Amino acid sequence: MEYLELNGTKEGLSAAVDDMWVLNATYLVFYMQAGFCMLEAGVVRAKNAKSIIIKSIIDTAIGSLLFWALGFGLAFGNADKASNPIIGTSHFFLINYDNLSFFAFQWAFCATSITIVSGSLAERIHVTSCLVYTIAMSAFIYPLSAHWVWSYNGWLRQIGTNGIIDFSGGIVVHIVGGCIGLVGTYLVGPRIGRFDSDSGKPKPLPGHSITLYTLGAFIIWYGFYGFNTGSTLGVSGGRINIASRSAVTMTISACASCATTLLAIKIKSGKYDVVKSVNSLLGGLVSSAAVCSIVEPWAAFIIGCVAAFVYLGASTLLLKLRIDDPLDSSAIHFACGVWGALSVGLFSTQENLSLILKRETNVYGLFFGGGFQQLGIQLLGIIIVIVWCLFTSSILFLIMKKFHLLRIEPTKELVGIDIDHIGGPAYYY
Amino acid sequence: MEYLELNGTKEGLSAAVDDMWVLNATYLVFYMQAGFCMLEAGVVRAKNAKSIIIKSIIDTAIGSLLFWALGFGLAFGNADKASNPIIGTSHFFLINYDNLSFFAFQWAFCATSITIVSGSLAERIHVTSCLVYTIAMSAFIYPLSAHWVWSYNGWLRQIGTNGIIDFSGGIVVHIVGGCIGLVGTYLVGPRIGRFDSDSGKPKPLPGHSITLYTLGAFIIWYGFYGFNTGSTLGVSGGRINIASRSAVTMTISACASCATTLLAIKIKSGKYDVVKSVNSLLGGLVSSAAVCSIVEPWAAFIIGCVAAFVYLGASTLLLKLRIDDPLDSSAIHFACGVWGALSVGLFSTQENLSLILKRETNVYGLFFGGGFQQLGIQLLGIIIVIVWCLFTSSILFLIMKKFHLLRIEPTKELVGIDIDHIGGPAYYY
Amino acid sequence: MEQFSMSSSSDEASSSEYSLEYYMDTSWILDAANLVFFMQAGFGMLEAGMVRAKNTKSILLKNVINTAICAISYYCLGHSFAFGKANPNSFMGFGNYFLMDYNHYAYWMIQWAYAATATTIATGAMAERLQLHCYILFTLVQTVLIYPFVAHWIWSQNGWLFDLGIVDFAGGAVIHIVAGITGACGSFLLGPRIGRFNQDSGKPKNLPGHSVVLMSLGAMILWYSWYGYTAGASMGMTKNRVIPASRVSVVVTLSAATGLVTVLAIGKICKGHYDLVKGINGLIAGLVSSTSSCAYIEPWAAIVIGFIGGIVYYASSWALLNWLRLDDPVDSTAIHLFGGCWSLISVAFFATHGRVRNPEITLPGGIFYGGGISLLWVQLVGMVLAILWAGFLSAIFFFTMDYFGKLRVDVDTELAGLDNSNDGSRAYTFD
Repeated sequence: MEYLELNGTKEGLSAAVDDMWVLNATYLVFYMQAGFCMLEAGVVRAKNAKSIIIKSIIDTAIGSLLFWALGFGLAFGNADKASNPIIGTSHFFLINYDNLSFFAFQWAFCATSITIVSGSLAERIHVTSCLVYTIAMSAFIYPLSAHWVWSYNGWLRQIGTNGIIDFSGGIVVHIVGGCIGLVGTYLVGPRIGRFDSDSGKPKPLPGHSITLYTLGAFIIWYGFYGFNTGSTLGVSGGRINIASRSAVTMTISACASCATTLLAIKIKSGKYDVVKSVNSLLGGLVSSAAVCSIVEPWAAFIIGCVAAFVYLGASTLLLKLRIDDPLDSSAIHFACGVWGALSVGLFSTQENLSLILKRETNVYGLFFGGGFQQLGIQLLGIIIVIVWCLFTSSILFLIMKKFHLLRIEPTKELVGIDIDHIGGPAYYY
Repeated sequence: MEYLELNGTKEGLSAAVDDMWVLNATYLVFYMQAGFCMLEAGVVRAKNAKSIIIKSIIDTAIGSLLFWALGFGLAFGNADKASNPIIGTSHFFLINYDNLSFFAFQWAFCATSITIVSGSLAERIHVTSCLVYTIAMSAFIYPLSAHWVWSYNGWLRQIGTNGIIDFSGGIVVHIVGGCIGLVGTYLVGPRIGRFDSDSGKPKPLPGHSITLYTLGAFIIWYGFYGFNTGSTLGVSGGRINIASRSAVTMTISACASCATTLLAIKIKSGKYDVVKSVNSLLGGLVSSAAVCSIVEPWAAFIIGCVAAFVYLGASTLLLKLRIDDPLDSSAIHFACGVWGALSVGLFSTQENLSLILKRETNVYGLFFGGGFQQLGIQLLGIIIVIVWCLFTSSILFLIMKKFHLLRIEPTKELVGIDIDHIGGPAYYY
Repeated sequence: MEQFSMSSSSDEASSSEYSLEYYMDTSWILDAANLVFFMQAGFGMLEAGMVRAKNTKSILLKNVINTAICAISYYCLGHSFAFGKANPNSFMGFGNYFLMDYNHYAYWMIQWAYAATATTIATGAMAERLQLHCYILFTLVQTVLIYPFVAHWIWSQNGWLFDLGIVDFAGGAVIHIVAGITGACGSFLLGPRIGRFNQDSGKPKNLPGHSVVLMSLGAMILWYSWYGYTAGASMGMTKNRVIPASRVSVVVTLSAATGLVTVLAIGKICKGHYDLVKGINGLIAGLVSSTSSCAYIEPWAAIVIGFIGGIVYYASSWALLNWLRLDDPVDSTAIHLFGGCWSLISVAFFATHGRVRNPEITLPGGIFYGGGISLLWVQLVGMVLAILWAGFLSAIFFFTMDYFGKLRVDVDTELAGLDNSNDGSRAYTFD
């Protein structure tokens, strides 16, 4: 993302080819909305399927409108180096802005980040509260993180030798989405019946359709190719090689993560677990987001294997802490996002890093002898973004809780949101 | 569409890039078939799911074969200015025709137009009658409209200063499909049980799966990016900027339309309505089809908001008139298509219009001071196409009705088409 | 595939690595690879719809396994055996293990996606009764030992069938025949599902899948991704390669449509109603029928090929079931093995356009264009060798598994559904 020439001249055929690449990637990223929608619909119970779908639709539609109106300006306004490192201040409503393909791509990223949250909050919150956090995220929380990490004058971009490296949104999209989801799900509390009221042991509340779930995961995987390879923002000037590398490393990392979980669970419990394996696959994709363009394939393999354990550990930890995340969104996006962002400081090679930065650099992955600096910067950036999300989203959710806008009443939760709020169930067979 | 150099020489790198763009877009438009198929399957009752799918698939297959054999020749044969403004007369069976990517793209458009019709006629017509109207549409009705509006020598293309403007099929695809569907559904009559036999009040016949419905809508949205941006027919010569603009404006217009309906219904009835919101999203996409390349983002926002009310109004009006359109296809494609085609005359800016026409023009959107001419031409074109569709499709459906080919018997309708005609139900759980 | 000599262009890539042509070609390959990958979703939904609800979860798991394990094993060894650059010989490739010293990542992407497709198709035939760990082992065997060799022979510039001038544009032999025959072997050794044949009369009974809707979704996704699958095999857009890519798109659509219509018509004539399940299979058979030839034929030939492909599918499906008693839950043998064979043979009759991938051999033109039957012999040799190689190796594998009792699930599990025993819970919960 944007390490590559964003503001370069847009002339001639190669510019056209670059934009074409970005547009195609944008479509793929938008298509991830379909994937998330199916994933989430499959994992909730049938009585709540419709409500989770409407949340998906709301966050895409409303989120897009607000990002167009405000978010993009706050994130990428005044991208010349002279301006404000904290917040962008121009191009609201796309006024005086021409690079529409770049805008569309960023837009799709923002929609992805928002939609991650709705997974964590599934099956028990008001549709209205979904509206509220969508507005807050797309107009304020997400754009500022994006500005800090991705805009030329963002302050996290400017620290250290290389600045923070987040190739395609491991921090900006996944950590932000996952972290806000985690705060939300903690404050909302577990679904009724998720933890035994006496012993506190978790009880499974299986989703209504693994088929939809898997379909969703495959669509997300498909869309992820746009997500990760589109972040080169073009193909000319050797960027296609970066894109090819990203495609290969993300595939390897996703598959390694999936296989690891599959076998680990088989060895431990004697069964194959589809849901956990697929989640782990997504975790592998997420952990590749920040780092895919700057690692070798074998490093991607290791990153994927570790991501599996990061996901499994986080998922188990959440249950221990009695935090109920229906989709494991925070384990997937938050925990694996953090791991991916850290792995930049561990596995990035000098050659690849120089390639995406377009200049020689002496600071690179720890395991290749590049020193601790990049790892430190990544860690700092992650902490900053987490603190920012924790702070803003806690305020947001607490206010909503105060006004009883957050969680639906227990009786309605037992009946299902669909009947009461959305006017009927999702299925009639 | 085709305002851009269609018959330009196809040489060198930029021609390759252009073709690549068109091909990718073609694939996306074909993929919309999957979207329509799921959309329609989700909105019918389970007992008719299989029949609607077979209709969707048949119209793609048969329609493609006939458009290859006859339709394309009638629509785009002899595209030099000297020839016939009413009907094309060459290149049947692709004989002596080389620009296969252009053909494939047009092909996918024709398939889309046909598939719109099957939504209106769902749950009560013979599979055979689907065959008949598919043949008529792909070989005759659609190609002639396409010739008038899109071919260089089409007569609607030649009137006035700019000729009729229909960038990517708001008139040719959506009005044609929607109008024929409307005629069909009127002549077939409502489904049994749709209107109370005493009071005449409409009763809901909910579809069997909102999940499939939403999946379909998301796939259509995804495919629409190919539909609208592919109509530049290339990326070289600045056309990529037109494509980027189209992608942005169509997204804004879809999201605005969706959000408007969502909130309007919430305010009016206190509930969120998934089906209507999603329909409205599609309505927003449809209304952007004719106009997406020539408006500013803020105008797209307005077009989207109005499209929501156009859709809702048309849908209510149909029910008042006791016309039962199971998918609201005619409200979405016909009404919003008309609105989109008219909005060309209202919102198109001089700069953008000159860009797609490749020459300076003094006639443009009314709201920008471009006078009434374009609006008048659009209106004329819309009326001509509607009259053409009304005329041909009425004859077609009336003949089928005469021979009892149109509607299945009431007993079979109550049991479901699948059991009787398609050899068993769609689901075994 | 490679007839436009991908590997040679990557040799000269060092000179042209920073040209716009190179960027465009690579981006074309990457886009196509994404689409080919998306076929996994298509096959996943298709197969999930065709099995009974009690086995849905296991079939989904199977598809995830196929994709994931295939990526890892193809990354480690498979790609080297198929396209490794060290020690070139006509039998197999060496070198570039773990993608070391290998730069053409986009090429790896699309080849991996092809390999994953071959694995997924094969395992579909064994649905509803294979033990789950067999899917993992089979994926390893398929992507390391079986598939790469055939791919090397036909697609690599050193392959011996390549030298003979075999024409297989997008993998009628490499993918469909290999996948079809391995699946058939597995399915045959597994034996039919319980209840598939009447115990007394031996007549086949229908075991309908649980959702035709999912099936159709899968077929539509396949149709979509097939464009990337076939057009991507041009391996680029420049140097006039966009022309075959356009041709491919048209041809594939026509043959798919004809396949569907043919099978629906046969069903309507024989059974009196439209058979959607068979029709969808006919659609896929139509797609498969043109894979080898799609860059070389005229649109009208696509119609003929699709028409015959539909008949081949319908007849072979009936014959396999009634004569061989082969119970293939997703009909993948009839579609992919016989469809793949037909696609490979049909090239010899209809080919007219383009040039063969081996630049030293000019495509003689099909028999219908007076090109003589030399090409037909080459195609037949390729077909037979692919069948023998893949059939032999996969038979050994399945025999071994069977010998150790690791092949088929026990009767109780099969009756209860694989989901209930292997994965813990059902795929669907509507309460």
